[in-house]
Order: sequence, then C-alpha cells, then structure tokens
Amino acid sequence: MTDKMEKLSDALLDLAVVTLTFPCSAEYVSIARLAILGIASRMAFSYDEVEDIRLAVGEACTHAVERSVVADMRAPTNDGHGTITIVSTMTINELTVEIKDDVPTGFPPEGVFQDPVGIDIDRQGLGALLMEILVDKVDVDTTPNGTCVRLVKHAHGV
Amino acid sequence: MTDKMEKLSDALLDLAVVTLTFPCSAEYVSIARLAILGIASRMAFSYDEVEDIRLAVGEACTHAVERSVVADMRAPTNDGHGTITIVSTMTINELTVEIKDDVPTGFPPEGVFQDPVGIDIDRQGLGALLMEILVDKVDVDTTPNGTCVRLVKHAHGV
Amino acid sequence: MNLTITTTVPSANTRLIRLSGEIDIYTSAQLKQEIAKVLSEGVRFIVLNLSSVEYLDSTGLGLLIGTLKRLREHNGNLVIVSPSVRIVRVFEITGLYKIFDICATEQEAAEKENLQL
Amino acid sequence: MNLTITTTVPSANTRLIRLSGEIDIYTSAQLKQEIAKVLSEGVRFIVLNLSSVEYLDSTGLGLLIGTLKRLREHNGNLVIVSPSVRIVRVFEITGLYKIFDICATEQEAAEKENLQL
Ligand SMILES: Nc1ncnc2c1ncn2[C@@H]1O[C@H](COP(=O)(O)OP(=O)(O)O)[C@@H](O)[C@H]1O
Ligand SMILES: Nc1ncnc2c1ncn2[C@@H]1O[C@H](COP(=O)(O)OP(=O)(O)O)[C@@H](O)[C@H]1O
Repeated sequence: MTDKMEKLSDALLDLAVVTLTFPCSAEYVSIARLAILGIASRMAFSYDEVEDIRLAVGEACTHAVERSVVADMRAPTNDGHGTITIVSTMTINELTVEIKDDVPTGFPPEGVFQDPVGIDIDRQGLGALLMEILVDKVDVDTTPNGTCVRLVKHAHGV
Repeated sequence: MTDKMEKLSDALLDLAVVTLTFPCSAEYVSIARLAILGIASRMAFSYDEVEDIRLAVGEACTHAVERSVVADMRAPTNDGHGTITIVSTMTINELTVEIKDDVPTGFPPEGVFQDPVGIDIDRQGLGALLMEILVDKVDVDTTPNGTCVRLVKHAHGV
Repeated sequence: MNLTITTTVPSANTRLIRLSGEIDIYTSAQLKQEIAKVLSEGVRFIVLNLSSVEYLDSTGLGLLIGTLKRLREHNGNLVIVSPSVRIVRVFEITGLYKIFDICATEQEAAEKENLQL
Repeated sequence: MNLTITTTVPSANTRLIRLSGEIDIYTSAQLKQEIAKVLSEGVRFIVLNLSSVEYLDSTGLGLLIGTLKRLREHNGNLVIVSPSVRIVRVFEITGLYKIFDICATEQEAAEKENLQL
C-alpha cells in the first residue's frame, strides 16, 4: 500500500494510530513496554492478553537491539545511533503493532554473543518462539536497511 | 534552530530523544502518561519527581484535548482528527518534554464547558497552575495552527 | 487503567462514594455523571474515599471543587477520605488542602460530620 | 523499573538469590554478572526467588536456561521459587516448566535439594 493510500484509508476507517520512536538501545525498551501496556489496556483485551502483547513487543525490540549490537561490532563505521519506531494501530477488535528498526541487515549474530562463562543460550530463538505464541500473527519484513516486525492480536472482548 | 542544525547538535551531544504521536482525544492521554513514566523512570529523578512529571505532561495533554473539543464545537468544519506529538529529550541532568498539538487556536473556551449542574470550575487555570508548580520551566508557544507546551525538569540525582 | 465508582446510600442526605483507579480527563466524565445524579437526589453530604485512586488531575480537582461549592451552598460538605501520599501532595501543592476536609478513615469522616455510614 | 539483586550465602556450595523488578535486555546484564560471579565461586545450587519479579523476557529465560545447564553439569541445580502467575505463564507457554524445578517457597526448595537456607 502506498503512503497516500494508507493515509486515505486511515481517514476513512478512523483508525487510531499511536507512534513511538526511541533510540535502538537496551535502556529504552522498557519505555516501549509501558507505552504498549497503555495502548493494549485501552482495548478489549484481558489482563493476560495485555501482558502477552507487552512481552511480544518487548521481544521484538530486544531483537532489534541485539541485531544493532551485532551490526555495530561487525561494521564499526556504523554510527550506532539507530532508532526503533513502533506504530500501533487500534481497531475495535484488533491491535496491529509494527516494530521497525534501521539496523543494517546481513550481519549474522554467530559468535558475537559467545560467552566465556557459558551461560548464554540462543535467546533469539526463544524470543521468536515467544512472539509466535503470544500474538495471533507475526510477519517479519527484512530489507538491507532495516527490519519490520508486524504483530497482530485479535481482541475478543473482556 | 533549523531541522538540520537540530540533527547535528543531537548527534554531537548524543541526546536521547523519544517521540510519541497519538490522537488528540481523551482516551489516549493515559498512554502518554505511561510512556512519560517510563522515560522519567530512566533518569535520576526521585519517585515524587517522576510523578510530578507524569502529572505535568498529563495536564498539557488534557489542555490540548479540551482546546480540541472547543475548536470542534466552534468550527464544525474542523475534521476533528487532530494529533498530539510528545518529544522527550533526555540529558544526564535534564528532561525536556514538548507537547505539540495541531488544534487551531483562537477559539476561547468561554461558555463551552458551561455545566447545567454547576459542578464544573475553571480547570484550565488549575492545569496551568499545576504545570507551573510541578516542573522547573513552562513555555507555551502558540501559532494559528497549534500549540507547543515545553516543560523542563532538572534531575538532581536520587 | 480505568475508574471504578461504588456508591452506597447510608441515609437520604448522605452518599459514600468509593473510587478506584485513575481520575483524568477520560474517566472524570463518568464521575461527573455520578456526582450530578447524587446532587440531583438532594444529597447534602458526600464522603469520597480516594484510598485506591492512583492519579488525580485538574479535571478531577475541578470536579471536586465544584461539588464542594454546591454542597456547602446547601450547608452540606464533601469529605475526602484516605488519599494516598501522592494525592495528598496534589492537594498540598495547589493549596486546595485548605478548602477541603480530609480524613484518614471513613469512620473519622462520619464522626466529623455526625453521619451514619 | 530496575532490577534489584540480593544474594545470600547459606553455605559454600549454595546461593539464595532474591530478585525484584524486571528482567529484560537492560537489566539482565547485571544478573548475568552476578550469576557468573557465583558460578566462578564453585557454587552447585542456586535458589532463585522470583516472587517480586514482574517481567521476564527471553534474555532472562536464556540466562536461566544457561545457568541450569552449567549447574546440572556439576550435579547441581537451579531452583526457581515463587514466580508470579504471570511468570509461571511464561514458563508454561515456552514449555520450560518441564526442565526447571519450580517451588512455591524457599523452604520447599531447601527440602527438595536438601539444603540449609
Ligand atoms: N523454548 C524452549 N523450550 C524448551 N526447552 C528449551 C527451549 N529453548 C531451549 N531449551 C532447552 O534449553 C537447553 C539449552 O538451550 P541451547 O543452549 O539453545 O541448547 P544447546 O546447548 O543444545 O545449543 C536445550 O537443551 C533445550 O532443551
Ligand atoms: N488552585 C486553587 N487553589 C486554591 N483554591 C482554588 C484553586 N482553584 C480554585 N479554588 C477555589 O475553588 C473555588 C471555585 O473555583 P472557581 O469556580 O474558579 O471560582 P468562582 O466560582 O469564583 O469562579 C474558588 O472559590 C477558589 O477559592
């Protein structure tokens, strides 16, 4: 969908859109979680569903931050000032959350998180698993300049 | 400051900027409060200071929503789809929060909130008073196309 | 976070209203409606328990001030019960603690105004 | 919301670690450091009290799984104590409740592993 069409359909359907932009860095992920908690709380989700959405969005942000760390290590010319943009679109019975980053792709994480103490395991697999379980639909769109994770959760009423 | 200069100085000072955009409507103000809670919690503010910032930002948003209601009543051609954008800039010892709306100005609220039961008082005065007390600096910048309230709070460490 | 309002009727001219949640521009519409209903029933005393209220902004304060005025005009009163430390701070910094009667418990409010709760 | 870590030393091979707050990508660095320190001291049993932990994500789970593996390799164990309903849900939906020992109280964990806490 083009930007223009998107704007048009927003106006027609009276979609509520909330956008949050913050640095792609570990200390800001909690801000995103609080904002998404506020958004999901405004919809017909149960307490458990709200917490599921919070965790799923947290995982998507965490994934972006980890990829950013890897990209910075592999390509030190990268300025390390990436941002994450979260676009939440609310309808009466559905929440769509897009977590977009500008982390250059193509830097596999292998080896970067190697831990001399041996207490690090494959977190990215766990995070992806959690997202799949926690929301109804997960789409990942990768371009050379960044990744967009789209999470969809249906509200069945509380 | 031009946009270009702003970007430059951000990069130089390594400012952390968090931006939140949402519909200028009463039901979204709580989302903004949660996000700002997350932002202020990441800084060297005491519990009371964090709550002060939350209330001050809430008041600024409330003011924007009330002006939007007035503008819609006075100028029904107004499409009623305004947005509020909150830009939070964190430095090591200062939080600046700009609450910008696109509500057309020049519609005084007199009369609109007249209440047959007589239990409504001058809330806007109270809200402005609260902001003045709660943060260190309040600037209000009014243009025909909207208002920007800038709140500054110094962090003295916790 | 929403606002839950529980009103009990201890006597014809008294209402005990217990609030829980956040009082802001969104939820205060609901509270205003409830207070308007109570006032229309000729009530003179409202005991307002704020112990479970976590957030109170100028829309909520405005409503409380207006209600207090209306009740005092009829020789009644609005008594605030058990606000959290945070809400007490809001009453203090605005100077509004001087115009409101604030009690620690519903019992204390009842004794103060000579009410049966 | 941060993470507070309180470690006590009931015996040479045992640590009781009480956590409070959120375990996420930001705070888990701190937890990882503490666990690495404890492991380097030759500890075989860790009792991890999660009763005041409100949030646990994949970085936290990854850390717990890795710690469990390390301890079991040395015939030790990591016992989770008193997770909230929400955290229990995270262990359940990931299937991880099958590999962790989860106890309701520190007392129960002590009895299970025959430890002095
Ligand atoms: N989502 C999961 N559900 C259940 N068990 C898991 C999950 N993720 C990891 N584990 C378990 O945790 C252990 C450690 O994970 P990992 O380090 O990825 O395994 P490995 O050492 O085989 O590479 C694995 O043996 C696996 O059984
Ligand atoms: N910020 C404040 N601090 C103390 N008292 C206030 C404040 N705002 C309003 N009041 C009190 O509440 C009452 C009702 O306010 P308002 O409706 O604005 O007054 P009026 O009826 O005189 O227009 C006023 O009499 C005033 O004393």
